[in-house]
Amino acid sequence: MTKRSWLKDSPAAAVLLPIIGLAGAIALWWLATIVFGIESYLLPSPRDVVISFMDQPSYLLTETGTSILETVEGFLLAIVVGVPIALLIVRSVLLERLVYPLLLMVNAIPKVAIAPLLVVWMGFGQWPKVVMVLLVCFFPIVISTAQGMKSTPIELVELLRSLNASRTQEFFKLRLRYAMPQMFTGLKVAISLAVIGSVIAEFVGTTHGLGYVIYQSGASADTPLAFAAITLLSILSIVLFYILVLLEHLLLPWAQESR
Amino acid sequence: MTKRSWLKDSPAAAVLLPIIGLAGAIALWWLATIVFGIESYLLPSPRDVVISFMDQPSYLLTETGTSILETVEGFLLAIVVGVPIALLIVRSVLLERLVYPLLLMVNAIPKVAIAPLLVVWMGFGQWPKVVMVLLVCFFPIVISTAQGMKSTPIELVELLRSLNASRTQEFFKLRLRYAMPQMFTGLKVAISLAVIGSVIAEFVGTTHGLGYVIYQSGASADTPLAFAAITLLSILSIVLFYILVLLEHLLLPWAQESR
Amino acid sequence: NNDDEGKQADTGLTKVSYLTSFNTFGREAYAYVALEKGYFKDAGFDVTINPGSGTVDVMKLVAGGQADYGIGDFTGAVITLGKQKLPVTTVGMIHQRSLAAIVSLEGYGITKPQDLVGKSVGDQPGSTNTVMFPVYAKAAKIPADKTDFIPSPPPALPQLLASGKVPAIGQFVVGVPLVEKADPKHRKAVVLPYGDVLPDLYGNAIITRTDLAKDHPDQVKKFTAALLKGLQDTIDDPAAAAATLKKYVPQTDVGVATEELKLMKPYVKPDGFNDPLGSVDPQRVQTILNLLDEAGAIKPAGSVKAEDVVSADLAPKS
Amino acid sequence: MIRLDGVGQVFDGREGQVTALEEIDLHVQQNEFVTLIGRSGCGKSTLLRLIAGLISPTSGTVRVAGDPVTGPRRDVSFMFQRPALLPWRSVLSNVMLPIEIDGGEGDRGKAAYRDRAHQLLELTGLTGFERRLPHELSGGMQQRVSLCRSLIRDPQVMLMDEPFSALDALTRTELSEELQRIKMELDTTIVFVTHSIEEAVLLADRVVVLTPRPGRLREVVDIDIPRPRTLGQNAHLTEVARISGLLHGLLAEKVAPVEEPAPRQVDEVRPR
Amino acid sequence: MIRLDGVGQVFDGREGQVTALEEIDLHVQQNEFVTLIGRSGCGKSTLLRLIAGLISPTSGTVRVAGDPVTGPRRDVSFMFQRPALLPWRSVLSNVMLPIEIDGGEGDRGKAAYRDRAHQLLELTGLTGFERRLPHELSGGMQQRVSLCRSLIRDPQVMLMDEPFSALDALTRTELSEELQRIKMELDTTIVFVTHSIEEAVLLADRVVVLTPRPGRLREVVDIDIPRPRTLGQNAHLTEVARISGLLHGLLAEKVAPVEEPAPRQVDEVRPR
Ligand SMILES: Nc1ncnc2c1ncn2[C@@H]1O[C@H](COP(=O)(O)OP(=O)(O)OP(=O)(O)O)[C@@H](O)[C@H]1O
Ligand SMILES: Nc1ncnc2c1ncn2[C@@H]1O[C@H](COP(=O)(O)OP(=O)(O)OP(=O)(O)O)[C@@H](O)[C@H]1O
Ligand SMILES: [Mg+2]
Ligand SMILES: [Mg+2]
Repeated sequence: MTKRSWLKDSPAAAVLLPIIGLAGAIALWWLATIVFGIESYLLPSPRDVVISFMDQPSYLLTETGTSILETVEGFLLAIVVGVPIALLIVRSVLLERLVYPLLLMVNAIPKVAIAPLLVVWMGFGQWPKVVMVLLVCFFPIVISTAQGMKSTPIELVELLRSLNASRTQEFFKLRLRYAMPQMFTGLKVAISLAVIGSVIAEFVGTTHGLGYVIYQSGASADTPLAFAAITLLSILSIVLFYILVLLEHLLLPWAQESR
Repeated sequence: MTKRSWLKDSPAAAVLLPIIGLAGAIALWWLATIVFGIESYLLPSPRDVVISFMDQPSYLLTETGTSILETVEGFLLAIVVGVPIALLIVRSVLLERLVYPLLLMVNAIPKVAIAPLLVVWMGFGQWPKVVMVLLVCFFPIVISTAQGMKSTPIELVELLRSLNASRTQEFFKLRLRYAMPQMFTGLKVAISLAVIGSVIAEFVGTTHGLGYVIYQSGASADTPLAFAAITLLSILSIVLFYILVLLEHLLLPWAQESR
Repeated sequence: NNDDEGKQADTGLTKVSYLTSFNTFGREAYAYVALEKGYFKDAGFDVTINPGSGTVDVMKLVAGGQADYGIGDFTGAVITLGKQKLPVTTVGMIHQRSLAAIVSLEGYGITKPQDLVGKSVGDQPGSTNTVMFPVYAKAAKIPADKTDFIPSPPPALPQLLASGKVPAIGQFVVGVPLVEKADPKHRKAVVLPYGDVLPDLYGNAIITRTDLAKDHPDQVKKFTAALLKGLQDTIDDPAAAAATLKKYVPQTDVGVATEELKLMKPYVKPDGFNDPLGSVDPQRVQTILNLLDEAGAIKPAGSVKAEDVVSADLAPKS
Repeated sequence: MIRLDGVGQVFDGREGQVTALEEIDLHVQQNEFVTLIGRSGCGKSTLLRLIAGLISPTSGTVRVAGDPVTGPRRDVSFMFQRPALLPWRSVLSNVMLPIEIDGGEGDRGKAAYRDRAHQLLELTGLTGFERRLPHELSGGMQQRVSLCRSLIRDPQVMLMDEPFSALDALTRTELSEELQRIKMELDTTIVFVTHSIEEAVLLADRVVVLTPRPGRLREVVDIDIPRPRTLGQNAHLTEVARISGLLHGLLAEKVAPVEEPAPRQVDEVRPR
Repeated sequence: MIRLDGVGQVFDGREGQVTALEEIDLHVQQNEFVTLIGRSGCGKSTLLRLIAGLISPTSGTVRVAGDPVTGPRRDVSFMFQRPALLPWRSVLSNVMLPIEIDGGEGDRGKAAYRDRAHQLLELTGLTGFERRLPHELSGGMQQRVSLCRSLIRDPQVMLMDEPFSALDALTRTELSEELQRIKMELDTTIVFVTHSIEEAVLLADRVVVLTPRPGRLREVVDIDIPRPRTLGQNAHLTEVARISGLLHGLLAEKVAPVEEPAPRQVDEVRPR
């Protein structure tokens, strides 16, 4: 009982246990490379990866910065684009019926396949990267926001109606706010996708960002460098995820209790 | 009122409207290629795409078959792997704390980057493709199943406990069943990802599947063929999605009403 | 969508964007050398270098106006133009001989073209090596359909070869150092260059838009000259060129890059080649077209004319 | 104050038409307290929604203060079974919601309403809780906030749809007493739906009994027990009990007890 | 049948310890009907859970049929406020759930229980609904299914935690009458928690009143109104009303009416 609740409640456990988990996984990985004598070009050991990182830390961090920028820009853009679409979907059955399969279809397109096309269309600047991130992550945002708005309890909707609230008020004072917890679920799914989107975009037509590093190092058979970049990406992704978790706690204190 | 409810309720509208939506989108696309005089190597018109498909329909359908097979195999495998992981997560806070960041991390890895590695590790057979599909789509399955099991109402859990049910009974007679609607939400997200996963995997080390067709046609400047394949993929993805919707309706009649 | 020729920066330099043929390997160093040494600036250009991702993509990007100049394999360009009339032309050669080759490692039992029969070769779909293989097979007198090409992404090729997943890969000659570096057992590479049996093939060419070539021939000539000057410096001092590249692309392995550039030299300026760097021989272009016609790589045969693919008058001449 | 003439309401359900109400004639005086009882599904909520202008009748007319009802009115407030508080708003800002929705009161007006809100919160014993979020309150306190909210616009008419049914017996009695006090102070007209016969009798000047399928007026019973009435140890108890018994009989009349209607499927809620 | 001696229960809440129950001594006879009333949060549910063996007391002992309680028992059944039906199971299979959980009855045993289930469904007027899913039933019918489920094992003791509080007045009365009939037929001992004083009086042989913070026994009141009792137009009404008034007074004693406890935060539910 006491042990259980320590694991459950102490903030130290909430931070320590995940770290222990990660450390354990890294140890296993290391062990595997040693026990099976795996060559580093097949699967570099954690040590190779760290060495590879220490070789040029500032370079790698700069490229991480580039990727972060694209990810965050595209992610914000996806919110800006996705929420109004969700609004439209919720507002009218007609629009939902018309638009939904289109959304599904766009979502179904393998984004890697169109990365080169985006460059052909939009050139070498930041745009194709940001747009790729947008494309990759706007779907879950739209769906979860729409779902959240639709699940607004009928009693609250009736309340606003009985107060003779306008449609706009209904949406902005009620539905959008109500949808926020579900929206955050969508955002948390979207953020990992956003990171991956930036990587895919950086495979093509740029010399910056972790995606480029991965592609380039793959091409020059530098697997440890590729893994260093992948590791940085994973860390980036996890950090962004937990930033969202934090934001959720701060912005939606009322939501945590009504789970 | 009558019009609204027709849009909402008639089964004809449920089928017709999405089709109208798609048709409208295709018309817009067509119009754009004509009005702006876009070259087909930049953006082929729907007509080019259809011609390209009619050129070799049986070949393209065969390749679609290959992709379907990989997608479905990987998807089923993801369920087989994901559900037990979700069980473990729900069963113990300790395990959840340990495992969750790992899952996040695996999810954060850009799968495109490791597609070549999978081939290097596992050769040219079906395996790397199936594993890729698995990797790409198991995360949403795990998360949604776990979330569903956790959201089992306390009163039902207490009921089973008051009947002195064993842990196993609690999981299989109650939680897993209760989680199924949420699990389906996860499956619906996962299926699009699974399709994309098979494409990514087919970029590497195979001469079959729609992914290969896209890669190959991209490399030989046959953009209409690439779009034909992408279109097939989108259709495939939508069809699989609606199969899941149908399954959900058939398997979970009780879930539809309690939305 | 091509108003770039008018784009004058404050400095009075013409803004120009340039695409490497594929990524930023050592073999692409010459553009960076020309940039670093100010050759472009002296010629009145402000050049941005972007990494390309293969001949076809480069052609599309140039045709679509996203880049003004790009590097792509000449043969690949010809075949692509046979399929799709993109508004691009070539205005000079980087490599006087083709770098395309099949590469294997010692111990895989491949030492001559005949050994390829019944083997599989890993290569990027649509690469020059894949596309030209029938032509090569014909010249080497082996059956073209007895060798399987397994599509693999370029980054994975060295690992696939090293791990023995495939006994051979399509690779440019200059890629050999990379292949050897990727092999943890440090085996020597076995190289079967296409140029051995097809001496007429060119390697990479400078690609630009047709209208740019037509409307601003002087500008094109000046750019080509500056780029080739960088190429000259590069083959004269590969180590320095590799170091320059490292400046722009930090994760360059200078050793490998130097090695690549040394290997590249005889292809840029073969023994007994005394014309200026980059020059084009219309005679050879016609030979190549004939070869491709015969091999069925251009359909219908004869549909591509020399003037469709080269603007010979813009290339450097002796 | 409220006048219904030959009001009927037919819904287009998924399985054909449902006649929810038929031929309802009802006249509620200014400052009268009318309670509405009837089996589940007999149309009580529908009746309130008609008066509130949330739906319009398929036949007959509904008037409030002499004017035909065409939509929600500022001087009619609605209170629901569940508190229906916006979970992200503090108590005070939940109470102020109707004012915010009205908008254009100007700053002076808003300040005046804020004072009124504090006054109402004090009246209902919520002083000190203004900044709390709803989930930090008990059910009874939440329902009090909801009551304050429905009073903030000084409504002429209050429509209450089972407002206390989710509360425990004691809290319920307390709030009932409070409601009677407020009503006397503010001179409002109240139509109150309840499941509890006892509550109906305790509160009402008149009790209206509806019968189901289709919903019709079965009986209107005048209650002339003197106010204030309570359930404590006093004389009203037996009076209330007697009338309750009577109403009980009325309700239980010719009712097939086995099959009750399944809960109405709430349509996916969508904006108009 | 049930015997509590000096039972106390202290919870480790997030903000320190909460004493839910203190020094409870209670003896319930075989075939006795005891109802439990008290303010929200006074420990009624906790007391039932202790008897059910869902939690064990921090002090004192709980005995059922003479044996100290260590966990849930086959002969003790628990019925909750909400029907708690598994939504994917038909009515019949919901009723059979306890038997299924027990497992090892062998096929013959199961068939016997199936007959028993049909019998119970008939008793509660649910014949013909065996194959329906819960969402196809009304709230009252669902609660009847839940009642059948809690009777399927022929329990010696039935613990009921506000089983009828979500139902409307009439359905509630009907089920109350049914429960009395079943109890007389089956000879079970019942401990019944309710929010409604009236219901407590109507059903009980003895009413137990708990006071909150910490939960203690305030009073045990014997009800000697003859059975069967109903709320219809008959003589029990005034009797029930009198006792109700008394209990009302007991409950309202020294209660600060303003702050009630916020609803208990239900922990994320996890398996043991
Ligand atoms: N929007 C609607 N569409 C179709 N039928 C409706 C609608 N609203 C109500 N009904 C039907 O009208 C009848 C009366 O419903 P109403 O909600 O007014 O009953 P009620 O007396 O308030 O019931 P309860 O006591 O359960 O709240 C019911 O049969 C219900 O199914
Ligand atoms: N698991 C628990 N952890 C901490 N505190 C608890 C727990 N269970 C109950 N409590 C506390 O014990 C007290 C009694 O709770 P209990 O649920 O028994 O009250 P109750 O009389 O059933 O209330 P209600 O009428 O609202 O159902 C409350 O203060 C509650 O907050
Ligand atoms: Mg109602
Ligand atoms: Mg309780």
